[in-house]
Amino acid sequence: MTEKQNSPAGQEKVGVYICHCGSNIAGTINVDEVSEWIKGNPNVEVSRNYEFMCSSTGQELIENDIKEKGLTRVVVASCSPHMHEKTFREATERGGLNPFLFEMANIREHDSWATNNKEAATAKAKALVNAAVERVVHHKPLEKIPVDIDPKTMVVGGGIAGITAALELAEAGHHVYLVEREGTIGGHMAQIDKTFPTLDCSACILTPKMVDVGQNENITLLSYSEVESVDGYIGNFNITVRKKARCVDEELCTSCGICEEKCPQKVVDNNYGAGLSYRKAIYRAFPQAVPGYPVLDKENCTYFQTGKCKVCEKVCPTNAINYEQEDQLLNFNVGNIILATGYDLFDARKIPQYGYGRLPNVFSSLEFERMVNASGPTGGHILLRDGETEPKTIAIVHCVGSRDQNHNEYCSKVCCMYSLKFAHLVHEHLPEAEVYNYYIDMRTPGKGYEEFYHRLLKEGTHFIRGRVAEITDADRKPGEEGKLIVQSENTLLGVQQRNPVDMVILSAGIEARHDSEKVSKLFKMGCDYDGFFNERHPKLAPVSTMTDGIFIAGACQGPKDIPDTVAQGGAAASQVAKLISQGTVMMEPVRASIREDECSGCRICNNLCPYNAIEYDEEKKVSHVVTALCQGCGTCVAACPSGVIDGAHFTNTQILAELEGILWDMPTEMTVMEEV
Amino acid sequence: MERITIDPITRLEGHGKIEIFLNDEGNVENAYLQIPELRGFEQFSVGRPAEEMPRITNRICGVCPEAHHMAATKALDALFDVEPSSVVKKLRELFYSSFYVTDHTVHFYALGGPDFVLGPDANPAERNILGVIHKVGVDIGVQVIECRKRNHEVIKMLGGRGVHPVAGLPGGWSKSLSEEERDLVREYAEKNVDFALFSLKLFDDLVLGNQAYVDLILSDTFTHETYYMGTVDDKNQINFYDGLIRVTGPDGKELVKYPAKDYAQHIAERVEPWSYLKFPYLKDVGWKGFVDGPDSGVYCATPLSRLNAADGMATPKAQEHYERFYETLGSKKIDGRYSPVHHRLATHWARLVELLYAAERMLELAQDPEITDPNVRPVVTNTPTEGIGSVEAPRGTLTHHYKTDENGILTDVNLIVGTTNNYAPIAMSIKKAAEGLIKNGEVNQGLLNQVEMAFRNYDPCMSCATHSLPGQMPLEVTIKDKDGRLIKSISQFLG
Amino acid sequence: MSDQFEPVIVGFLCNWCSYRAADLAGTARIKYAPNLRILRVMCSGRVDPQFVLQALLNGADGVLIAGCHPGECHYVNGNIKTLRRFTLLRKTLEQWGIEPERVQLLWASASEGTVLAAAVDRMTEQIRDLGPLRWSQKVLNGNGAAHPVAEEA
Amino acid sequence: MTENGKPKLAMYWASSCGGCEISVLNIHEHILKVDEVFDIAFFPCIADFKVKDVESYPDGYIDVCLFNGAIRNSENEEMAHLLRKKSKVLVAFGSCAYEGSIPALSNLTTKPATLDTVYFDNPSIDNPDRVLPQISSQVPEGNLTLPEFYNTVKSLDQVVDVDYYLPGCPPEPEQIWAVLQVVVGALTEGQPLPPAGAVVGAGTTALCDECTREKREKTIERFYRPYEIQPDPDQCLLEQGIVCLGIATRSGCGALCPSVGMGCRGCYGPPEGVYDQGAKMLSAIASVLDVGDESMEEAELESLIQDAVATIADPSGTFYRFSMAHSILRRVKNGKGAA
Repeated sequence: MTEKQNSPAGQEKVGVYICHCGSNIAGTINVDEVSEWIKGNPNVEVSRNYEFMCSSTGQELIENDIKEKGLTRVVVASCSPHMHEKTFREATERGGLNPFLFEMANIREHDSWATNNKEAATAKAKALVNAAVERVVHHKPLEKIPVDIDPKTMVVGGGIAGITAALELAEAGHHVYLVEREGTIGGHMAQIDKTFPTLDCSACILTPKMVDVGQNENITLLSYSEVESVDGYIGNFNITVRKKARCVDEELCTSCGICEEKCPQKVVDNNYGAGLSYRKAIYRAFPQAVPGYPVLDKENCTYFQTGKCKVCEKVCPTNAINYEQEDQLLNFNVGNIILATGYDLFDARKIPQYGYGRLPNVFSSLEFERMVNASGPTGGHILLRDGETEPKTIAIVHCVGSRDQNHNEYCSKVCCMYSLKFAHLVHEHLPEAEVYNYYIDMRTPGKGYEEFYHRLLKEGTHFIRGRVAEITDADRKPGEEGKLIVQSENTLLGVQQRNPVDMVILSAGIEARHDSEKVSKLFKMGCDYDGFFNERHPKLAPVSTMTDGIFIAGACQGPKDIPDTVAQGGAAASQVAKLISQGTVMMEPVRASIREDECSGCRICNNLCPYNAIEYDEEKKVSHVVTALCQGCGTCVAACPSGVIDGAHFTNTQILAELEGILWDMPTEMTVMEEV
Repeated sequence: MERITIDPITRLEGHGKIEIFLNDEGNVENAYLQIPELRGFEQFSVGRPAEEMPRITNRICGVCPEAHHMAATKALDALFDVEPSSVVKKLRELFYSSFYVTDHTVHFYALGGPDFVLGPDANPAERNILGVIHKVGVDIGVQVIECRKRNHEVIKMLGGRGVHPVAGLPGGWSKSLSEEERDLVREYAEKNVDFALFSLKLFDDLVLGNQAYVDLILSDTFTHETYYMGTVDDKNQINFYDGLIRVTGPDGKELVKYPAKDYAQHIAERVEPWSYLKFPYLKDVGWKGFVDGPDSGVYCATPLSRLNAADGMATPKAQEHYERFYETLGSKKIDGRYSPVHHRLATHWARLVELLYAAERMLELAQDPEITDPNVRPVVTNTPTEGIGSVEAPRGTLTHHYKTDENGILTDVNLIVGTTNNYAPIAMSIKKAAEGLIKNGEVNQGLLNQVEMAFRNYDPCMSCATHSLPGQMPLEVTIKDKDGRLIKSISQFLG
Repeated sequence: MSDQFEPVIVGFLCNWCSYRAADLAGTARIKYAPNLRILRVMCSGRVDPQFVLQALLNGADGVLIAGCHPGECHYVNGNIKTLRRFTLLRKTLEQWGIEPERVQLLWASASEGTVLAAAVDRMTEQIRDLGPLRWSQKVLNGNGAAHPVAEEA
Repeated sequence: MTENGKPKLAMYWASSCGGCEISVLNIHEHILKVDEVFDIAFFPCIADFKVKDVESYPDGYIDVCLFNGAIRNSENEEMAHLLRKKSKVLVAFGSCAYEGSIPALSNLTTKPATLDTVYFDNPSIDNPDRVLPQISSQVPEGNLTLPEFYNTVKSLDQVVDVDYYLPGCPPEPEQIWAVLQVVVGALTEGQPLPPAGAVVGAGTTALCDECTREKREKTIERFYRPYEIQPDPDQCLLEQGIVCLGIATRSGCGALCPSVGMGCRGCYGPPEGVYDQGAKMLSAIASVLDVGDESMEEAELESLIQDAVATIADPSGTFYRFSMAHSILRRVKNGKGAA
């Protein structure tokens, strides 16, 4: 281990290519000096520097040198390997070398862009380039590992994103398991009345798609179900789903709805109904629910609570009610997974000074959505909490919980638009009413959005720029009695304002699902600080994740409006379709392997692997790695006390050689002096 | 002033060096025994977990690792304040007795034996174990090898390893004895007793039967009247594993008898700039330099010392030979105790008496019905603080002293090892032998034999003391004149 | 460069979080101490304690191990193993008198370029205050180096 | 080879305990065979030779030199150079010569600390004038000299080139005899020797290979000191929380210590694929420390792991019990190791 790692002079012929990246690198690093200096390394055959190595001419340099100068190894010093490692591996391969006989030195992101000190940057570049050369000498040719793709797919979440993704795949002829936590698919969109900016009826465009899902034979719809466990890897996931007992036999139920009608137990509908309406103990969230089978809510069912009733059983014409029904665990394989688990709405109670939950006539945006919905609790009439008075003045507060240091720093993206939609709906339902929109900035990016804003300006909505400080019922001036006073600054006028109104609507922001972290662990992928799932690349791979074979769509990735969500659902579906049509994927050969003849069978490594890729052979009394399961993290390699696990492309020798090379300027020879 | 360097192999050899200075008349002015090596166990053990000490300190000496292992284990008993169960004590003593048999055997046949078997004047090249075998016959040589073999088998069985045992635990022992194993050990113990008796017979025939040897033993050159130290049981009989430390004077009277934990009240160690080894002496008497007599705190801890410090042996056959030992060497009984024997060369005989005792004791324990009780590893929960443990190593009383923090991590370690006790007496014996022989600058071959014998009867384990091998030092004497020009060089193998 | 002591720090950064954090720091043109020299490992769990010791022997003044935050590991919990090992390694290095500032563990997610840059600046300053380590010269100074027998010996 | 055609054998101890010699004697009757096959050229423990003789030998005169003991002082080092020069094959015999062994625990402290403790601070010391042993000191009759005590213990291969390593503290007699037979075969019948630099007289895998205790997946919540627990007689000690270095130790002894219920302390050094035994041991057992998971708060996670790690007493002195001198960093930066 302490032996010099670099191989003897001339054992390999390494070509070194230093990229200027225009002035990005050359502006800070003396590329001539570095490429000249590295020629001193005994294994370096060619050393060049070029303006743009990633350009076709740059890549040709590599290909030609391999062919003409017989290079056996290639090093490119340029940007991050996350940017161009693939590019240069391919160039190396075109030149006739195994692509893994290539190594990259990151002298842009990690060096030229990180300092202004040219001298230090150049010295650091030397270390990084030398490290790459010392390392690449020890590289071994590797072959990518083919993995077959199971054409079946699981989509998690039956909102518009999941529905879209499921249908795209199903219509392409691929089987889909659609898993939905609630009794029906539809998600948030099903609760909405109209959609901005076109104001077409949400239900009218959503329900046909829901029906398609229910009818498509390529889709196995698992509603009222949750994913229990996920094992395996791209192409070969094994899934276990818990299908919760809804106490209704889906084989027998005809969705006639008599049970729901006759059920004596009313329950406040806090979910779909936003707490403004009632449902029964056995119910469907809404008439167009898919699937149509009701769900029996045991917590509120008289029979389950008192042991008496059984009305639904009596009235059911097909004896579909089954109180003994138990949760089922379903197990199946899929090749890919799309997560479309949606979002939670910000709970306005978290901002006490806005009075939601305390002041009756402060409404949440969801409550208002339900209220203006023709099929909603008030049949579409806008009324105060008393259920009869029509408000004359209405304040709509934007950015509730969004763009707020105390809550969510990010912009929820949709609130401005739906607040404008609310204003419009008020004008439509109550032409006499005055509407005040309190906004910080008006954010209307999107096709037809800004136009919609102008339309509202014409409709006479009052726009007040300023964050609302407080909403109170404590009147101080005449005219404030019995009103809600909206206290805010008008930043355009630079004055404090007290505005007495009858009704306040809080436009709550979008949050990640409360359990998104749990879900991200279940699927072995990351989520960010706010709980939204991490995409593989914010621009270039927005629906992929760090885990191959797992994709994300819709608001679970970040706040989105319906068009973006639908687009992502489609995008995720096409990513999966691509893999299915490929049939197999080639996986990075960065994998661990155990030299069984040297393994002592100590079993230290056995339960270190999160993918259970290490198995113990009771016969031979040694352990071995299941290559397809191994993801190549190298944790077991570092742990093995016998040093008999090799991590391909990250072997001890390679890393130690790199280490030796990166510290090339550190004196290691020991001074020969007698100690005293 | 002329100087004689008796240098093991040469100045480069690591493990003990004698410098003799002659005055202008060419007579001995002074002699120094230098110990040129130190390993620093007392410091690098600090910071280690106390329970590891039996497995660390046995590396002080590969010749008697069992002694260090045992002293350390007993120090742990005290440190954790746990009284070992009787089976644990018996198991440890069984193990320890077996070790004594092999250790004393090696010394008598390989180290001490040659002096008598082959005679002081025999050719140095012959004076080794192989020489002995040729003289007394291969079958005896094989017996010696067999004896080592069977006892090392017992050591490995009970201690886990043939050299550097591992089984010692505070209040316990990690290995119990099965019935099958016991049968084997009993058989071996019986063989040991026979072998010990045979060895004593051999000593009778070869030494006591030879008046020249007897005279040599009784000669003044090999006599020092010092204090003697040894561990005794409640009957003041010799015990190697446990008991009180008893010190008797040149006149045979008991000076003091104390438990090991009080060692620091009775023993102190001096430092000289010319040696890495320290010089222990009796505090109760005081340091008067390298001299003997009742006023000098110099004491001796050898087989001879143990016999002198005790009232007798705890086993019948050994007791017989104990009495014969004193009677033969002309010791008188004063109020029931034999007066001490001061003749250093008698140590070889005393060693054989101990060999017999060890063998008999081993047999007693092997026959003990309790010895196969499997419960030998108690769980210890006490918080450690300070502990002192001691045993009789073949080469002298061995004391380990530990202090720890509340987690049992060592903070202070003090070790007084067997041979160290005898550092001063050995130096004195060397000087006396030199004085007896070097007259007017005349040095002859005899000097080396004499010095060698004076030295070796202590069986000085420089492994213990300074970490080289026991007494097996090729000596070279170079005599130079004032200008350092070589006058004479004689050499031969010591041990 | 000025004459002040410039520490050399070796960084083992995980491919998915910390290496990307360093990429991001660069892309965002955050300027930080040029004293960190980065090696890429797929997961901080790949960092064998032998690498850390070898880096110190080879002359590094400090070693930085960086990985994803617990719970964000691309390999589920490789970084938990890293934390366990690091905790025990630090305890060992303490016994060896190696200041804790010299070997540090950092959690930096792909979005935390600023966190990484700040950590490098901080660590560079800490080690600059401690002074060079340069093990083989300053600590071993000849120990273990073969040299001829002194003639007079 | 010599006039009588017998190969020349030498055995020397530097800073050692003599256990290696005892282990050689423990080949018992075979020792006579050794005496028969070899000509002893230098063997302080059984024959009379002087360094003068060795110095007078032509270079490479000794066919095989078994060198045991660590390099603790200037004398040890000088002898190492002399014997290297005079020997065809130099074997680092035993743990001390191979990797420092117990004496190299001294590399966890410093020379001044050692001298203070040994000569000033012990409870039984009587040294009012604070006398320390001197490399050269004057006595009334003349001058006396001592070798220099080093600050750092070195392995043999850190001062001279070594041909073979024979591990163990001490090496097991069976292994010694096996190696001697190979050497004899090579010297007398020209059979091939192992490749230079090889570790001989031991296996290549880790000790678990030889250990008969039953092994399961390792998940350890805390560690126990050997006196804190009565281990199951058949199950892997490490799984029971008893620190056992077997997983990171070369096989060859037959797993003696675990067979009597004590954890291996690693005296056979690291297995073939490992350089730094302690670091590997550390990495392995920390990895299987079954505390904390990714769902926890970072602070909670760290404190849980801290507590579990705290149950491992003295990692340096335990994981590097025998290999400190041969570890990557070889010694501590200062005396803290002993504090």
